Amino acid sequence: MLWSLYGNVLVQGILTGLVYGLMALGLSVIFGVVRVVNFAHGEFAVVAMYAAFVLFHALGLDPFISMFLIAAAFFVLGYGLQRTLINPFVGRPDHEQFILLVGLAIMLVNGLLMIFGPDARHANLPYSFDSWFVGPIIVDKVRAYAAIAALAVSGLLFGFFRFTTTGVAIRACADNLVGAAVVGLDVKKLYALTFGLGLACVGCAGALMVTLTDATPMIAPGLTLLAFTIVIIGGMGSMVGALVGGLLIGIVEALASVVIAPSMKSMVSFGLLVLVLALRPQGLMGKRA
Amino acid sequence: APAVVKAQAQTLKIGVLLPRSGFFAQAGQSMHRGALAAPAVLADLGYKVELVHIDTESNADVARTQAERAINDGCHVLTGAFDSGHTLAIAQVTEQRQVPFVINIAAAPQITEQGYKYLVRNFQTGGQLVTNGLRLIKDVMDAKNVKLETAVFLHANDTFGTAQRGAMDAIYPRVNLPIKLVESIAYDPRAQDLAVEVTRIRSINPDLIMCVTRASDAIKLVRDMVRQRFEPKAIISPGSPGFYDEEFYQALGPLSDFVLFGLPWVNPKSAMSQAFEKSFAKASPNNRFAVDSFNAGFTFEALLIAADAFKRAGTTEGAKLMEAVRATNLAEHVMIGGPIQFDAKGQNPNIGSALVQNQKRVPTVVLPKDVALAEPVLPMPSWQGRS
Amino acid sequence: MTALLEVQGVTKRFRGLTAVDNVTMTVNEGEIFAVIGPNGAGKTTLFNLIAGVMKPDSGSIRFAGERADGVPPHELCRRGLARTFQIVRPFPELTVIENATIGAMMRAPDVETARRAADDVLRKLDLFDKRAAKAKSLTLPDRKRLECARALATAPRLLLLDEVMAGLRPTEVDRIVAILKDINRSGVTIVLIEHVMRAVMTLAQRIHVLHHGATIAQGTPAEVTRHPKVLESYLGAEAL
Amino acid sequence: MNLNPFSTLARLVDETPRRALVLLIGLVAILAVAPAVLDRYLLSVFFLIFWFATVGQAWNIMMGFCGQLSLGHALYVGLGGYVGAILWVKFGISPAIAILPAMAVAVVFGMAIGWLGFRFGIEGVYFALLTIAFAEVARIGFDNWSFVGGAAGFFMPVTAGGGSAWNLRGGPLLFYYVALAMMALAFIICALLRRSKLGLSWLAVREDAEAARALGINVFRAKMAAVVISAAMTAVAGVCYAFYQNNLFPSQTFDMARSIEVILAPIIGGLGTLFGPILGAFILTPLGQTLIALVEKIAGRSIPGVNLVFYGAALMAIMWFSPNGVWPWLKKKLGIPEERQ
Amino acid sequence: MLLVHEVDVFYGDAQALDGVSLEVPDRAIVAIVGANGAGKTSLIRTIAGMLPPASGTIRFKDRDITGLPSHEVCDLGIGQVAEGRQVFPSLSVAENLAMGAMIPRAKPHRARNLDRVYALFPRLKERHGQAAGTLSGGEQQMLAIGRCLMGEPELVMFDEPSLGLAPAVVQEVLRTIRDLAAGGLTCVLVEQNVAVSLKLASRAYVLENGRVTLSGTGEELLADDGVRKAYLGL
Ligand SMILES: Nc1ncnc2c1ncn2[C@@H]1O[C@H](COP(=O)(O)OP(=O)(O)OP(=O)(O)O)[C@@H](O)[C@H]1O
Ligand SMILES: Nc1ncnc2c1ncn2[C@@H]1O[C@H](COP(=O)(O)OP(=O)(O)OP(=O)(O)O)[C@@H](O)[C@H]1O
Ligand SMILES: CC(C)C[C@H](N)C(=O)O
Ligand SMILES: [Mg+2]
Ligand SMILES: [Mg+2]
Repeated sequence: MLWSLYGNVLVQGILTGLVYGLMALGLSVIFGVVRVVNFAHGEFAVVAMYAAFVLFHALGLDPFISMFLIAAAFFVLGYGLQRTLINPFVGRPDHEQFILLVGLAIMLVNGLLMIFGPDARHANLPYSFDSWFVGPIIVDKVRAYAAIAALAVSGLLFGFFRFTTTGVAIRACADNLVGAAVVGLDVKKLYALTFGLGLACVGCAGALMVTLTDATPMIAPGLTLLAFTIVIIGGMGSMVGALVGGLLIGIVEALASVVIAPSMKSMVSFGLLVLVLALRPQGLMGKRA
Repeated sequence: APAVVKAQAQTLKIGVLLPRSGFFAQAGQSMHRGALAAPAVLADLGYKVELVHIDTESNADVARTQAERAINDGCHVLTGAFDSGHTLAIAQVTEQRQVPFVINIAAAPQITEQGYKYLVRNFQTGGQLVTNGLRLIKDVMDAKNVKLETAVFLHANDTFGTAQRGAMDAIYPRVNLPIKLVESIAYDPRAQDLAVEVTRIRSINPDLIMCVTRASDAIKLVRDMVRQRFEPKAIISPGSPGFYDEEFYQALGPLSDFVLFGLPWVNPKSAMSQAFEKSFAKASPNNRFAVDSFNAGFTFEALLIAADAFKRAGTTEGAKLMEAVRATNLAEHVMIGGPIQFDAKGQNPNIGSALVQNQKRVPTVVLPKDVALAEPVLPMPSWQGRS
Repeated sequence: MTALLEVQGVTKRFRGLTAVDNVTMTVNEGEIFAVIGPNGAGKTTLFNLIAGVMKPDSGSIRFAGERADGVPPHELCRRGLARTFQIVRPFPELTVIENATIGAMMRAPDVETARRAADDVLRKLDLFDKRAAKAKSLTLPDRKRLECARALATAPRLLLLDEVMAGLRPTEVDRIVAILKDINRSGVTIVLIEHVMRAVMTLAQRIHVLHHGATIAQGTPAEVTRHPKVLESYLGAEAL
Repeated sequence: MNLNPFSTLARLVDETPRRALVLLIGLVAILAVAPAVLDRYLLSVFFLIFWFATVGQAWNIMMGFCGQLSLGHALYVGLGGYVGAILWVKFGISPAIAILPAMAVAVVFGMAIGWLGFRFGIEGVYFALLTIAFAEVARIGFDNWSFVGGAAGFFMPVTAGGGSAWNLRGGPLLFYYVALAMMALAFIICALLRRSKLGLSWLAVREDAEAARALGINVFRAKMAAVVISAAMTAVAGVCYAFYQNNLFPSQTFDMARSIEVILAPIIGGLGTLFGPILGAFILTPLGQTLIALVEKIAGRSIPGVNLVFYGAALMAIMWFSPNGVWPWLKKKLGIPEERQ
Repeated sequence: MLLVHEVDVFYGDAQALDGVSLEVPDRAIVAIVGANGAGKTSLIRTIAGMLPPASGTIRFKDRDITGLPSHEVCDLGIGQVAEGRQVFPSLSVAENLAMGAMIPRAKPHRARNLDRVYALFPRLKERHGQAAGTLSGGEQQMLAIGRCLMGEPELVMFDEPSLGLAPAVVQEVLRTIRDLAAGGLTCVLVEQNVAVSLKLASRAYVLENGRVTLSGTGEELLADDGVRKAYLGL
């Protein structure tokens, strides 16, 4: 009985953690390359949730499909944002970026409130409530799909960075900015591409999340904080780190709910954060500075 | 110099401070719809009021400064504010400026225990909510002759949820419910889902889940229960929001049916509430009255209390007006319960609770019998095969 | 003469690379000592070890008779060891006087005294007129002198100068040479890293030559310049 | 620090640029008599301005002077507030005395954060996250700590009209002056610190920690001092706030949103400057209030959220056009020189 | 081929270049010598479009390239072997080389150039899968040169290619440069190793404090007393 409880909780933690990991991946990619800390990250995730919600209700598009559209749109959005708004702030002190993006975050949250109102929104798929029962383990269908999709998208992104020359060029920028300029890489364009990719990740993650949980404008700051926690635990700029961090947070929070108390679970993840900062400040997968 | 109150004003100007954006926006906008529908009804009843709608942004600082501004702008009475913290922030102002403050919704018992002289509350305290909620659980078990042997209490670990937990801990042992309370679980109100919590409850497998949730949490709770095929005999809230909000019905469809909640509720058989319903339909054609009736109803009553006091006092002068507010005795009103009256602390002790059940996506009063519109369904039918 | 600084068999490795390789040297109280060597020979690293920025992997360092390896830089500074950075690091947003005052603060009871001490040092280094300018707006020669001034303001017994003359015009080099001599006369021992041989030759009483982290020669300027290894590896890459 | 406060104060006056001084004295004089014409609404707005200026000033010590980005100052606000409130409600201790233990508790937490952060070389965004983590842990801790009411909140009995000023029991006028005094005091403390040895070490650490170390500055100690002083000042403001609101809720006092609110003013005003936090508070609080009223006027009955959209846009615009903050820009406009030496 | 005219460059308020003019003829090796911080690197970065000049003009093959962004300058055929090598440490050798050929002019000739580079530096071929950060200093310098050649440059600016290399390796690197020049590549060579670079160069400039103080053929400067004193320690 007890182990089936732990087993179930563990499975939930892993599946949810992967989706969070995908969201955090976007943040990590942007930070790792552009060195801009996207303090409006959770807000973008919520915008994506609403986008998926709208596409679902207006066109009947399953978020697992509309996620591609949203990712594309977010890519364009990210590209444009970086080119116009963010670029002048590259290389500027953290606090200046912070205010800029906090301003943006406030606008996004309240814009969503004006347009959609405060009610929680959700995409109810025909299989939203289905589950598989594997022995004593229950696996939610959507949660599993979302986790698989998150893994697939992350895999695509890894592939992009490993095997395409543009991907390698972006890594090159992150690795050595002077070197990138020396060989004639168009750094601004690659930055914009990166920001676009980062937002595309959030876009996908948001679309997936709307199948799991409900969108309200107010959850955004919490998601931003969550993404930051994950990324710092995993290692800022490390892509594997983001997924590992997401998994870890998912698992740790889930187990903490059972072992300690549900109301204390985020305390445990902050505890983990502090521990990581003290013992391995570059994050679990981060490179030593 | 502070605005000199024109003592012989013809209409009563009421500042309605509600959290229409920010954290409590969902409830705030629901209450706001009540405020929008109120003036027409009050006019028909011969009351003259002018409302000033103010958004507290779910921020105590804003609530407080805007309360000051509202009084500056000539508001004679304030009403609001849903969250107990914001309510108290406003109470600081009204107390000092000697302007009556009629609380529409806020449950923290301390509000009427701290000695404020310029506020009254036409809402149940947390303790009353729990007491009435538990009594209704007993009633429905008797009425349907269903035995519920074990229960788990699940509550959000936020201001309201924790207050209710406290009340529960104090009251439950005294009410002699024949249900064993196996465990009380507090969940993180900022959590994205309640899957783990449900898994844990499922492993306990109680007959009854009692819960104190917030609007969007109730969805998560039910959704994860369905996904895990966990079917307790009953889900009953002893007095909390969540199960009656539009988003709950939208998100869950047929799965939103048959949960029960014991709350003060609109009396469907009162003439005034029927008039209010009509006005509401006109003012907010896209919203269902049944769904908003809790928030809207109490907001309406707060305005009614103020308007009535003004009529009796014949002045907008704070102290006199407050005197009249305290002397309120309104037999005819919209919510279930006895006449609206206030005790020495400013608390209305006569508010009744109803047991409401979602039936066909409509919150339907099922107990007490005299106001019920339908029979309660218990135990809860399986999640499967609903329509 | 007493030894002020004793470096005993010090080695420092970075991953695979041995940046400083078993270096032993002694600097006497009151002398001007130079460390030379090609780019990347390990000179700056040696300074970092002496100044406490890094810890040697093996070997020991003693300053004024006390153990100095593993002692943090601020503590060494208190004991009388000051250094400049090869890549100048003034506090860019602060004014020249603030920069120097910060240097003087350690020995001063209050800011006012520190400021007066700083003024003296600035005068000595011809920076007094620019005292109100922000450090980031200075030209390179000024910044190099500010770097010196700041180190000097700590009233050190031993001054470590990392290429303070690099990039200066011959006239400016001469000016600094004169200033350094002056400082040395007032009792400050100086160790300098320098590529500008003209300055090294006129200033240094003894020279230590590093190459690939290791000592290849040691002695008076005259001895060192005649040393075949030095000629080959440093001066005489001409032999191509 | 062996400062003779009077001579230092005299020198401070002496060294502050003439126009800035005139501006300052004028401002203080006007604010001191202003309540004669201010209505209660404006008094309450000014309270917020002063309060945010004070906390902003305290935060500025850490970030503006010492370069350590804290995004968790709500922690110190909350700790100060809770200590003050608990001592008053449960033991009847006046807030005038309670500020000492309030500061002490905040300092202990500040030192814990500082020790972790600075010993292990955690910097920038990482340090910021560490501070957030502490604030959040405190929030959750207080949420679950039933002795002080947990998440249900901690309530202080109301004594409207009665009570003495010493116990911070009074109306907005009292709080207006208390907050004004806090703001003025915070300004003077910061001005003195800025010119002290400690202050100069902070600047050195902010600019280049490595170089500072080489000049004999104990960087760890300097950073610790910044956290400690900043935490203590913030805790005092926290006590004041608790008595102003008469109740405390962990979800509000320790909220991340509050931490963010606190740092807006000093950055918008001008990071690392003495006038920045004040100017920032004088811009942002009224801006928020004006937008509420303005949107209400223009849009008839207000649409929830519009004013905040504009507020966010304003933040972005200010950063866009004046990334160093408004004060450095204004200073140039007013012809105030950098600093007289 | 390259004409720099009266260029001023600032870092913030500090001036790094002050009215610098110079000329690089086709197929020549031009040396620029000067002490640390004289502005040599700044000059190269300005030509490469990485630093905006405050005034002055830069022409390449009769085209005004002043103020063009660096990737466009690169695409015109101005390559650079930067100070400190600037390889991408976590990328493999092959990936590093691929990055050299990202500019449009080089893309079509990628395979051919890669063969050439591997022929020039067989060591790189052996190490193609290794992360560049783990290469030895000399290997990294080879990689930097190879990466630059991947971009089909007509003019290559070398910034202290011998920095931090063992004498034997220095010789090898310098020999490579000489061979490349002999093969028709125009070279700008910045070296602290003054004696060597002057010997290689057909024309040389002395930079001091951001100003050109002396210019002439390599031999002329090598014979100049001031130069001998200041830079050769003789
Ligand atoms: N922190 C470090 N990590 C890794 N390698 C380092 C580090 N510091 C120095 N090195 C390496 O150690 C070697 C010696 O460097 P150092 O700076 O001591 O040389 P130097 O003699 O001062 O040269 P220069 O004359 O160019 O200043 C170089 O190869 C350098 O790259
Ligand atoms: N990013 C920068 N910011 C500010 N000043 C700089 C910057 N880069 C270089 N400088 C300054 O500009 C001047 C010229 O530097 P540059 O690097 O061009 O010299 P260099 O001749 O290449 O020196 P080296 O021989 O050391 O490589 C120096 O004073 C240097 O300190
Ligand atoms: C019943 C609830 C709507 C009460 C409200 N949330 C409060 O804080 O008191
Ligand atoms: Mg060096
Ligand atoms: Mg250079």
